[in-house]
Amino acid sequence: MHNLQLTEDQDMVVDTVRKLVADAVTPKVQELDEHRGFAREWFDALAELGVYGLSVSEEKGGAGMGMLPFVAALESIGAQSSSLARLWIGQMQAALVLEDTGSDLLDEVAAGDKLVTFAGREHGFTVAGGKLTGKALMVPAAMEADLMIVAATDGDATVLVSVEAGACERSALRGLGLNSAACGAVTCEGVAATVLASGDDASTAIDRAELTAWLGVAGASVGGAFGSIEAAKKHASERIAFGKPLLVQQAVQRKLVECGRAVAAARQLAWHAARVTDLGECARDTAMQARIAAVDAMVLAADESIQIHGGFGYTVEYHVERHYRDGKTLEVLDGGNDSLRDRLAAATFA
Amino acid sequence: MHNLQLTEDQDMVVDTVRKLVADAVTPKVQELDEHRGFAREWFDALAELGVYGLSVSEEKGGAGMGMLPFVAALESIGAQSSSLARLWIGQMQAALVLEDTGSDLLDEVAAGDKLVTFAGREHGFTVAGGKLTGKALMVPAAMEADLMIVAATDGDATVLVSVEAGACERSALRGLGLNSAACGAVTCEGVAATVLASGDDASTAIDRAELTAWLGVAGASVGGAFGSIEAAKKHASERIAFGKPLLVQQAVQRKLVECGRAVAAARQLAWHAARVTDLGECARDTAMQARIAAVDAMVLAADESIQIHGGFGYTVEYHVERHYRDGKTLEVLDGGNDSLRDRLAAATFA
Amino acid sequence: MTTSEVQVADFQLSPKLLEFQQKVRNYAKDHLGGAAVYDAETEFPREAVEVAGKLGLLRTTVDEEYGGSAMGNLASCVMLEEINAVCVSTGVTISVHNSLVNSLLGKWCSHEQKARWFPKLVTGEWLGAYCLSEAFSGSDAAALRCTAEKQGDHYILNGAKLWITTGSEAQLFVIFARTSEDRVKGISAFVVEGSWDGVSVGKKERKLGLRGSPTTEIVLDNVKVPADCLLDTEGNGFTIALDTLDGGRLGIASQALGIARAAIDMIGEHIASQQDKRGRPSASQPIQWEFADLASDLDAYRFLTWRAATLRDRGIRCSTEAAMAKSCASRLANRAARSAVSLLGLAGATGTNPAERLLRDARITEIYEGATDIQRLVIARGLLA
Amino acid sequence: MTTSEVQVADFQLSPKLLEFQQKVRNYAKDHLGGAAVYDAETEFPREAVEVAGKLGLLRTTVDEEYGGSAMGNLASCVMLEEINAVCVSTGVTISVHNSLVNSLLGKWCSHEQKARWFPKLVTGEWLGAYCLSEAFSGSDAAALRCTAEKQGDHYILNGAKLWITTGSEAQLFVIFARTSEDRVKGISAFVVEGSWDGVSVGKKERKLGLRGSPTTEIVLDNVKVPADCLLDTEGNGFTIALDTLDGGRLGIASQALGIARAAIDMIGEHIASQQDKRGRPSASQPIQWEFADLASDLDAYRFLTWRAATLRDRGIRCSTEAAMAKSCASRLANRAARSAVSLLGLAGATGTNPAERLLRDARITEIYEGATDIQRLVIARGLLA
Repeated sequence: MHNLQLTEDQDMVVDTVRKLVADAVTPKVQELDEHRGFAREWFDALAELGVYGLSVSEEKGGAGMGMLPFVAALESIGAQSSSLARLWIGQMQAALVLEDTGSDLLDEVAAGDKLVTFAGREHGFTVAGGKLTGKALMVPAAMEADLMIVAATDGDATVLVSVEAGACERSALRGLGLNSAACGAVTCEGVAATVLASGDDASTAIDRAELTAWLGVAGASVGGAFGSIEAAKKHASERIAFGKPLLVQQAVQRKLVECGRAVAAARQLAWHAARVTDLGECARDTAMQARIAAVDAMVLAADESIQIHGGFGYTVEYHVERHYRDGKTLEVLDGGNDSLRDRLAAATFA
Repeated sequence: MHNLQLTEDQDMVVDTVRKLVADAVTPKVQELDEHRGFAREWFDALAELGVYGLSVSEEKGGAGMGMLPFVAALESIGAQSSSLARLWIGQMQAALVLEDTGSDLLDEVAAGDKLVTFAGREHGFTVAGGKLTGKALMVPAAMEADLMIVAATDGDATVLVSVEAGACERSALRGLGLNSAACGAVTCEGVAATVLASGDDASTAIDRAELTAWLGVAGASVGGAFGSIEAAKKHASERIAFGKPLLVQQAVQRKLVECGRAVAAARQLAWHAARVTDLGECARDTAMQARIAAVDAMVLAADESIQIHGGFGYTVEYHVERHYRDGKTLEVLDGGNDSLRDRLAAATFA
Repeated sequence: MTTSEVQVADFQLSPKLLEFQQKVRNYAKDHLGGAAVYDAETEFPREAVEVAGKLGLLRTTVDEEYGGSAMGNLASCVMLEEINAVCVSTGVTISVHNSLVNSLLGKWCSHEQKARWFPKLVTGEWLGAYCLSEAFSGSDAAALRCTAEKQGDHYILNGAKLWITTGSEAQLFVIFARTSEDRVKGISAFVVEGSWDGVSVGKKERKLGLRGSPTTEIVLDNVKVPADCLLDTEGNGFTIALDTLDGGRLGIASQALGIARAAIDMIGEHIASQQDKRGRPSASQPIQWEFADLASDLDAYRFLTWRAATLRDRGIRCSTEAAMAKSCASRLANRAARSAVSLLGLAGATGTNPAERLLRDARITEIYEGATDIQRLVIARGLLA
Repeated sequence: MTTSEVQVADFQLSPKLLEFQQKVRNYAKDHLGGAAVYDAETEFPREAVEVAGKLGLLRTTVDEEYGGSAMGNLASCVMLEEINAVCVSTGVTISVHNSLVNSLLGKWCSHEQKARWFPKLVTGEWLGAYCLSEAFSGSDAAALRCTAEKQGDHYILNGAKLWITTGSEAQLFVIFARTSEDRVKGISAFVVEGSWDGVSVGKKERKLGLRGSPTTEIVLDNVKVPADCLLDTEGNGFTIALDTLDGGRLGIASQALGIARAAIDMIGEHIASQQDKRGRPSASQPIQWEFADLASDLDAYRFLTWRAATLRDRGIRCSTEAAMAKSCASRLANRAARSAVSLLGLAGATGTNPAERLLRDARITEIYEGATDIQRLVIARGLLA
């Protein structure tokens, strides 16, 4: 990993997270995923590292380090557990909108004392008389969250509200991926909601949450792609076919080169978008591009890695089938890459 | 164009080149291409701007600005004329190997007083007793160059030599693209050669020439892709079909979004590789990735742009068929993207 | 025309079609060697087309009653693949003549009209051109502006048609013009002869490829067209145009198959020529994959094309199937040609090698006679109707 | 078995096959509704397979003399597409039973051997498993290490076979084992019954998809196999294995077509369901394109599959054609399933919707019975030979 663009402090954060992943996440990730166990322990470990306030400004009690180390650190998490990556992304979305809206919940969330999830515009929730109504087909962390922050509309106005997750009807999902992220379907029928912001303030905060998700998913997916590529390299260097390690075959090398190229490009887009954001400029388009490119790269790399693994790749022990499922699941979250393409079009040709 | 990574000086160079392109290149590019006229006037205009020594170190009389402004400035040239871009790339390759080898030809080349072209390892030239022998199917600028610098082997040793272009047998090519770059096939049968370097020194210089071409072609192709996208946007906003401008069609927007995404990613790779190079570190792999990604993006964008133009796109007046031909021609130069993929594989799995 | 016997049994062409295929293959080998020259010199392959006429290749879609061979659409497809594998400029000339003009006249003309025009068309004495597009109506064909004003026993035609294949070489033009304001029902079809007053060839396009086939503007300046040159009934022109395009699309699908085949053959030869010092094949696996994928799709899309042609020969509507064939085959042609240039490297990009010409020629197949995106919408609507 | 009458005329199935197709479609509708449950519970679709046996779906590749219906490979392909469009776990069970085990026994067994095993196999009383792969030999099948040592009138088999479809549910195993050191000519094929001493089911794989179909290790521990359970001659096992795979690949190609069809249908329904407030279709053009491209390729690759099956039914070698069919169809299945998940969005990724199951099931089709890259090399070699 080239550290061209990270400061020493940022680098240290990334390094610390990487160590946590290696020590705590990697050894248990496959088993937890297979049994759909929730990644509470890892979530708490990240809380102990204090990273949930990483991108919150110093004046609001955060580390004030911007988005770049968030994106970079998510790479090492995504390489092992997209579920954990997604939990952090939700927590960071919550922390940043709470910062924007001046909520006093911020400290608890930044400390990881409350587990929060964010439900975006795509679910179409509505608020009337302080009550939240609507339905979300899938929300990561929904089953375990303490609090849910929801983008909604109240009449013609945009509002941002928080609700006690326990007050919503939640049902666990047997979904394609993110098995350790406690994904659930959420239905609210007039749940008491606290309005965090409305009108332009709400829109601004929701925009920030979206940007956070795009950047975060881009980082996590870049990591997922690297994870698949590394797994394939390892397998191909050990596996003998036709008298030689698979890795000496041009065919295998070519696949890995193409995957490596796709993820390298996605990563530069993601880092660029993070840097521009950290300079206080608008990077929404680049962030959307980065998310699409990174998720596509992750799915491609997982797909090719499965193929390089052959029959092994179709079994759960070799990790790459998980990356494949998780990549496709990341793809459809936050409105999904297909609708992001439409949003990019709208942004470009408005 | 986001100037996040350019210094003021660098920005000025890019700006000056952009103005030259708008004033001198754009108005004549289609006609010159159609009649296969050589871009001498533009080459000389670039010489007057003094950019041929842009990346040569200050101590050797250059501007010492590194590769980044070279790559960035090539974008605006590539958006109009891949032929001119390729001429600059050849000249820059020559200047940098002359710098490396301490040749006194450097000043004339950096000033643009001599037009030079570079023939790389892929042609397999050989030297014996100071005479150059071999054949290159296509060398840009070959028909008009004063001097040709050639990567060759002398027995087992790598050598870098220069020959008078006039002493070689040259025949003009009716090729797919780069019509204004005076491409030619070159045959040498025992042409007197001046040895610029041999052994490790030669290898180092040739490596630098290769890197220069990869970065340069990446920049030019990013520009070519932007050129195609801009042409499509312009046409689609003016052309009415089914009662509305083409550009309001989702279909057209989606194509442009996908092209834009591909070129944005390629550009970040190219700039990253240039920045790393300018820090004095090795960026060969990233540069190869950038070249492949950028040329692919250029061909994709030209292809889609032709499609968006419909019948107009198939005619020479709308520029995009030129970008399509030029993109495919850039692709096969410098050994070609296909062999670059093999080189990337070799570099990664050696 | 309908062909009642089974023409494709168990994915094999009937013996009659196999024999015809061989005949055309011989024609292509013997008479289309000038393809590179037609391209380089933007020269119409006049002699090659004349020979095609003598060999009966310009009458496959005409009934025997009018001098045709009534071989039908499938035979035309088989023929066009062979011709286009060697010379695309000749191929498009014959495709337009057969699949658009002759097919249209055969279906929509009266006996008297057929007896008048077919004798010259089936021999190639006359070549036909199909004039639908205008400067402001490409994919949106119904937006055409060319006018036909009825005056007694004739119509006065005014306007300009754009991108007309064989424009400067044809003697007979099928012209779509507006007889009333109604967007769709205001369009009528006419036959106009090139020798008539007021018909002239306008701007000739300079193109990426297909350079041996003249693509021109046809200008109509107060052209007096006898009423008996109206095809079918007034106002039915758009129906005629669209119906004809199904057949035309099969012609272009076959053209694309021919181009794809030529490109794939070049890649195959390149692989076969790459040997190590001990004479063993040394082409890289990725190149072999690409070759295998392209060759598989060639077979697959040929079947799509033949299926649609068979339906049309049986008088069954095949808009969806023809759109599938054209959309898939034309994309394959471009993919194959691009791969050929990539894999052949420098050699592939120089004019001494057919790869770069295939790449340039292929590009039009995704554009004319209905661009790919239009085909896709036709397919989606057809399947979900 | 060879089928002499024309089975596909002008791209239409014969009336007999159309009728059979409808019968299987009814079976799938009536008996395979548990597909989601088999997947979620990793439960073998025992009842569904039993019904298939009763309906005669487990004997299509067996001669009538031995209780088969001798319908052949094309009929099997038609059947397998219908079944796999609804339940892939049932589909692979039937594919392996018919396309690998029954086909192999029909071609390489003596009359006595056939008379012994077929009566149980054609009814489904016994299910068959094909045991080629081992832990250290996947694509490189000839590297297998399982041994068969001749001792008097029997062989002693030792070793372990991996990734055996239907492993824990089958009663009859075709085992490839090494009778000598020679890499290729040292391999022989045997029938081993599951009830024999020393045959046991080892590790059961936990898989991405195909979860209703048990994939297990089969452990052979000093299994005493009578010499009359050797198939064909000693040392001919690798030939048998490869020959059989041509048929197996057609089965998997058909499975892939079924998966692709199911996914494409879902996308079509999604498009049809998207309407604006005035009831007009509102699906975006890019989604319609994707649907059109996938649907076109489905038709195209079905023809590739049927072509290869027809050749095989006629006794003509079809390695290249079968490889084309499997390579193209399996990639399409994955592409279609991925698109379905993408286009259906959140709904596509939840287990209440078949899209995510199709995506997981589809992935194996590019891997088993010859991975895609192997198919590509087979195609390239076949075409350039």
